[in-house]
Amino acid sequence: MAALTEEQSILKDQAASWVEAELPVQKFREFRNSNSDGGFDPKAWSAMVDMGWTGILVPDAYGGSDLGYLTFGVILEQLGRQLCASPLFASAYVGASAINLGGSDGQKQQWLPAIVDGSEILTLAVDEQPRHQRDAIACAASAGDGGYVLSGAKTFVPEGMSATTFVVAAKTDAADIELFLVPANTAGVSRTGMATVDNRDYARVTLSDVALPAESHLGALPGGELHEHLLNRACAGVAMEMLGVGCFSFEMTLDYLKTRKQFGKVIGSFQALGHRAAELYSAQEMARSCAEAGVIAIDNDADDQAAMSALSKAKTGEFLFDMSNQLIQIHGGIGMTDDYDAGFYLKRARALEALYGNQALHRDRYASLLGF
Amino acid sequence: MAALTEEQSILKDQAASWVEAELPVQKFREFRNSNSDGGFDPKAWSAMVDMGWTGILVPDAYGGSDLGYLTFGVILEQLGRQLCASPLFASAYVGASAINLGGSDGQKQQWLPAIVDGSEILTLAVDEQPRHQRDAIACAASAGDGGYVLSGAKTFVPEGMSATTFVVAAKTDAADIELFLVPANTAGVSRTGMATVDNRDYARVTLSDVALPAESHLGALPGGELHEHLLNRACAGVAMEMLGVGCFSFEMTLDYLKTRKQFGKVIGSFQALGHRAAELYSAQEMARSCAEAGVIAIDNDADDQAAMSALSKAKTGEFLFDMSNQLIQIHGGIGMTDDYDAGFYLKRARALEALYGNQALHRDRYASLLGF
Amino acid sequence: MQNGNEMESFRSDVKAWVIENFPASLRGVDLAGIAGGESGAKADEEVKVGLDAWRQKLAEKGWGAPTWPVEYGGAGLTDPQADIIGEEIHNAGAYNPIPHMTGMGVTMVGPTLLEYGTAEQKTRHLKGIASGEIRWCLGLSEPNAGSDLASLSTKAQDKGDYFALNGQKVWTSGAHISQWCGALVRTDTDAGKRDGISFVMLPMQQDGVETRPIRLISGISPFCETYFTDARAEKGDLLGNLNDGWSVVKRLLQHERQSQTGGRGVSMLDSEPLHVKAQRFVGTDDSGALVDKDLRQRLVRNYMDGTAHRLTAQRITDEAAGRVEVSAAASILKNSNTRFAQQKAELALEIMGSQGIGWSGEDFAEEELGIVREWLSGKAMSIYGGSYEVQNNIISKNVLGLPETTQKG
Amino acid sequence: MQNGNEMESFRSDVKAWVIENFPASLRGVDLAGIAGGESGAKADEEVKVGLDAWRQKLAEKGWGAPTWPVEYGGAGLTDPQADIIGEEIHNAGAYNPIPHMTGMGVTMVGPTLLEYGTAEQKTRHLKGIASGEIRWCLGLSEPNAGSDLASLSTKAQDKGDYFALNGQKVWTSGAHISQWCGALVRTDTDAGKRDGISFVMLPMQQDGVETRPIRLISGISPFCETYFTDARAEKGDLLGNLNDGWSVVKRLLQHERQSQTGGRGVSMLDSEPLHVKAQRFVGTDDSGALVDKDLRQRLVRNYMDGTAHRLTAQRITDEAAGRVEVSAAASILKNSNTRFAQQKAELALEIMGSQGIGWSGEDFAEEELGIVREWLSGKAMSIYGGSYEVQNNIISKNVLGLPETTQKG
Repeated sequence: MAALTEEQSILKDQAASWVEAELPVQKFREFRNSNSDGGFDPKAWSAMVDMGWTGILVPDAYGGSDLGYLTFGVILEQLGRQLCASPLFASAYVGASAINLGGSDGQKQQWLPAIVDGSEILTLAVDEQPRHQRDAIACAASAGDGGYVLSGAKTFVPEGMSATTFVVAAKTDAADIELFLVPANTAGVSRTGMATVDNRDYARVTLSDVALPAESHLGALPGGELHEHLLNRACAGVAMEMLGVGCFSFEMTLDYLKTRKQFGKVIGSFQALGHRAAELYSAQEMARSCAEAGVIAIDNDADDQAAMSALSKAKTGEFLFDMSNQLIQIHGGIGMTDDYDAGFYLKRARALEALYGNQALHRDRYASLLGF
Repeated sequence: MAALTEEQSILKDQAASWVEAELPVQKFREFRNSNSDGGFDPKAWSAMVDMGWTGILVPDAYGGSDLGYLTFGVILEQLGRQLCASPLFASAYVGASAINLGGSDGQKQQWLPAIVDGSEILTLAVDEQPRHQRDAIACAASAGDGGYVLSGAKTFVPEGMSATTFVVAAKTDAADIELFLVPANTAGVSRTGMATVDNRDYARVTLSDVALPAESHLGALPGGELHEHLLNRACAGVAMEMLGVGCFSFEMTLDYLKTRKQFGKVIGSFQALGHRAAELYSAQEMARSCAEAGVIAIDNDADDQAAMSALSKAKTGEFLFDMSNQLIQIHGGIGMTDDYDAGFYLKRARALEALYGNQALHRDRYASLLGF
Repeated sequence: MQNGNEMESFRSDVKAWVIENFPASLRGVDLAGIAGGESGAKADEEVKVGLDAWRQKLAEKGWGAPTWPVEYGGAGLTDPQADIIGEEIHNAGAYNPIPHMTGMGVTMVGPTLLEYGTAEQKTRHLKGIASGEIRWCLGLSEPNAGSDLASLSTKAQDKGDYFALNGQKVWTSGAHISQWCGALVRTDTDAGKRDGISFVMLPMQQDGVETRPIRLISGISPFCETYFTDARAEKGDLLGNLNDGWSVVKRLLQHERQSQTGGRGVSMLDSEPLHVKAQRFVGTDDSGALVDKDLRQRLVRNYMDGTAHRLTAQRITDEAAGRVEVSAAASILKNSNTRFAQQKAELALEIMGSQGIGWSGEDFAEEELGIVREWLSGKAMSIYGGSYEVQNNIISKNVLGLPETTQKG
Repeated sequence: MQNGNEMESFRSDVKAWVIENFPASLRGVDLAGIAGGESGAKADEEVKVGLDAWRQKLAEKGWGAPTWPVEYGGAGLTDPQADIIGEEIHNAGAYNPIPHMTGMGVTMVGPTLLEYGTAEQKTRHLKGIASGEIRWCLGLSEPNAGSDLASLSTKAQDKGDYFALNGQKVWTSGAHISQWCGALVRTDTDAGKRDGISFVMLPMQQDGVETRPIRLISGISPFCETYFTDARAEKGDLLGNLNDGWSVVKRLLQHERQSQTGGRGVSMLDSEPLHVKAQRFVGTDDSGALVDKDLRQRLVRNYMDGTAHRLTAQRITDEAAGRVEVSAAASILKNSNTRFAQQKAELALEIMGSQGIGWSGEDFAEEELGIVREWLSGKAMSIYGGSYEVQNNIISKNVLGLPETTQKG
């Protein structure tokens, strides 16, 4: 993986061992079996807060450690490996990014410390259709009464039932996309949970004439630019999580290839499977390079960060798609059973693929960004 | 392969043994080494005429046997296996189709017997750009003097140096595409040969104010419709030739897998190669079904003949692309040498891929024809 | 084969009969789910009555297994005639529930019984299958066997009149709702791996048999673990010779592969063509083409793969000479069908976007949820009934004549 | 590693030196072809004089092999410094001909000599390589050996002072224009396949050596068949220990793989980005996107594959800890680079349509013909230097720890 500073390495190792010890996929299974409607384990969440993960993107001045996107990405990768469910990504990565990029000093002062201490859980509410399209926003923000009135509906809002505040993308009277901070308990906001294959917390959110004060608007950047930057960051983060899901799937498969016997031999000794494993490993290494390049480009504020973000989501998507299918195929019958974890990884893989645009969307973006 | 009538079977067996005995790929090599500018062996050509191949698409009334497109396709497949160079396809398949579809009784009487006896060699001159596009015709046909005046330039005309008469696609003053019969010796027609990887006869043809009589126009069908039908037939024919090229490539490869030893074993015993051969064989069977379905749909005048033609060219193209690359890869070093035939098959594969539209074009056509 | 006119007249007779006899109460009902015994499938009283009447009518005609001899409950028809029956039932919007109602009966057990069974065995077992009354399961795979079927360890001890079975089977499809089971068992522990195996038939409703449904990733449980503890199989229900069960099962698996080479089943994936679904979810540009061109390109490839598969299945049927032997063709077709179908399910999911990750609840249409479940169930297509890899081994060895895999390389 | 400031100052020194010293007469000339000894490459007198002067200047700086010790003709620099030299030569539109002029000398023979050679051998051979004066070829493969290098049969008989070589090599790159050859020979016929092999160096200009160029499908002849008939290799030119040639060649092949993991070379495929070529041949729609969407989709995948490969090569270099061992990484990178490059050539051909099947003549631009030849030559990338399949074996076994291939399955 990418070269890390000492501080980053320590955080990474800490995250890896904590996730394995405290939030292994077995916890996810227990959670799924409890028939809970999405959500997360509050104890695990407060442990994450205590370990400082919620402050990784937050400047020192607001109580964070400002370690940057690669560092956060490395943590997301670890969480991805065990399919951990938590609002960390939605709030401390996407939410904090929104405030960092679009918030005034006053807004930063108000929101960032609350993200860091976990008292606020933010999430981005952007999609209105099942297929993500950045600019397909119908949700309307009308100016009025010294503030705004929002009306519209959002769907598949990640951590939508747990969030305390939504970062809502809406179109102003001038047809610009702008972002607004909408506390979940504001009058006119309602939400219902959605039951998905990956048992994560998604919600439909309805906004009916929601009256907001002027300071709910994130205005430090023009809204369209903020929206783009924020989604580029979100994609790069999802890519790191997908990398973790894919790498763990690879490791499960490799273990199985080394232990499962058929026709008197371990199945990994059959050349067709050995070569397939070699191809998957190579794809994994390429995916890692692209995923890490996505978050590094943001840390460097690189000129090509939009393209690198698209690359990261598309290439980890490609790897994870093939890997999750081979995870089932190589495990054979046992991989088809609910008692085995493979199915969880397959389901999570497709959920993350759809989030913030699938491979096809990001290939299209990449080509457009390169000018063809 | 498709079920054949007894007559078709006899013709097929005759073609297979004649091609293997008289026109094996070794002949193609000798021809290539002679540094000849394309063209063909006149003895072989007159043998084809004697065997009646030039009359397969021609009605009895004009001296042919009217056995149809599947029968002709089966012969093209046999020729493809040994990379035979001859004007059979250009003249007796595409040329005869043009007259059958677009010719008046008088035109049929004039041209079809001459195609059958080999005294006339027709070829379709359609492309003006290196990438085939059906309707990108700039060549102009102006009405005048009781006839037409043609001006324009055609490129990559198959058998262009051998042809005695060009079937030229041109745009009329009303911007319709119409087809015209243009004898190569008409004043204003000039041509030069093009040297291509596959050592076939291609020519650039220039038409400078070529004055033609009214009866040069093929008018029995509206020109656009004739043009479409003709190109659909041409594609299905090329697909059958490609099938032959691909099947022989497969057989060469399979032989090599069974005889070449590495690490003390025949290489076909390595599972990764055994599975690759299985995949290629499956692809070959799928390609055969599609290629045969293309010509059968024409014989049946099926409603979906345009789609089946696109399918035939696209799917045999897909098979032949992979097969020709694996032909080289599996043969290893020897496959890279000019002394071995593999390179000829690879080169012919790409030449046929480009002819009358590549896979991408035909996938696009197929989707459009299906309405999406 | 009959000539064209005879076939056409046969077709119109079938068509008329189906239209006359298919109960209106069954129209539009998911009979496949009900007939297959799916846990989720619900049937109200009216449907149950209608279904039984319809089953009886089909059984009387011998159309539960039309190609079987009349004496064994079939109709003694040819394959093309059987195809016509299937097509006309389909065209009339009707459904033939009998194959589904018998589990592995019509597709696998019956054809194998016809070939290996004694007259007595045929008489005793076939009619119950052809009429749709007796559901059969198969006890073949075992834990730690998988694709390597011959390494099974369930034992059948000779007890004079009967065999006593002890051991465990997995992936016994529908074992918990079946009346009979065909089981592969070891009858000679000293013989080689593929010798010493026999094929016995035994009733499922007995003390020595216990079944435990396996929950799959799709949430359904069509398979069981099946435990035999001194389970009793009569000597008269030994199919084929003692210790020659491997021949029987090879034939059985050929029938399985043939039944999996792309026959039509009721599928939520077929409720709307993919390109129409894509037009609905993705939208079209001015020329009517899908706006997502990357998706469009993969969609057309999938359509072409599907057509190529269907054309090949048809071509192989048509080839009078049978150049490609049936079992070899079946391996090719199983893989091409699997690839096409799994790809199709993935494309459907992709088209639906996040709507394609729905699991339950009112946010998702029944069709959408059905597609998600089918996408998951369909992963098994390349695993069961001879995995993708096993089919490629078969093609490589049996069709292409390549040697078995060796050391190194 | 030097700190950033030192590196930047080094870079500006290099840049200034290159701009000052690169002869104007060489600007825009295909130096790679000339330096590589390609049969088609032409050089007029002025170019020859300029090239020799430029070579000498580079050699004086030790920049023919910048990381080698100064005493052996190098400059004793670090890898990052060598990279900077390469980059600045490239940025200035110049070209370093020395690696190409020495055949396998700089990339493979030199590094292996540095590791296995005696002081005397290093002194005798390395300077001629670093200065670009001595071209080396390698006699490794033999007919009927291919990927199975160890089954070689060329014999070296001990004649006291020297070895007498008899046998045939194939795929000896540039043998017909080389001064020296490193050859893998059998020195003990009784030993095991990989034992009893030695690595010797011998001059090519002697009676016992005959070369015959092999014409390739691309029309060029960069390789030879090389025949040894009592060819003489001095005892002092035995590299490594007697009968331990397998260790030497394994290291040599690692250097080969590293040199093939995507270094930049002059290529007609790079004369214009593929998407620009596509815009020219295919055209764009109102939004500026290529009109052929199917092509566009495959083009972007190829771009992404290329970027993923470059990022991975960079990442592996950056990984201080070297988690992936060099040889393993080299196997991954060779395959990813090969796949990308072969795909890229196919796409270039497809973009050009029939213009991509040109072989010669005025109908085709030089660049177009160059691409066609490169497309054909490039098929060798997945065959030579450890085939695609061999790399996958290495990854499977050495990186993933999977067992060697076994019987069956």
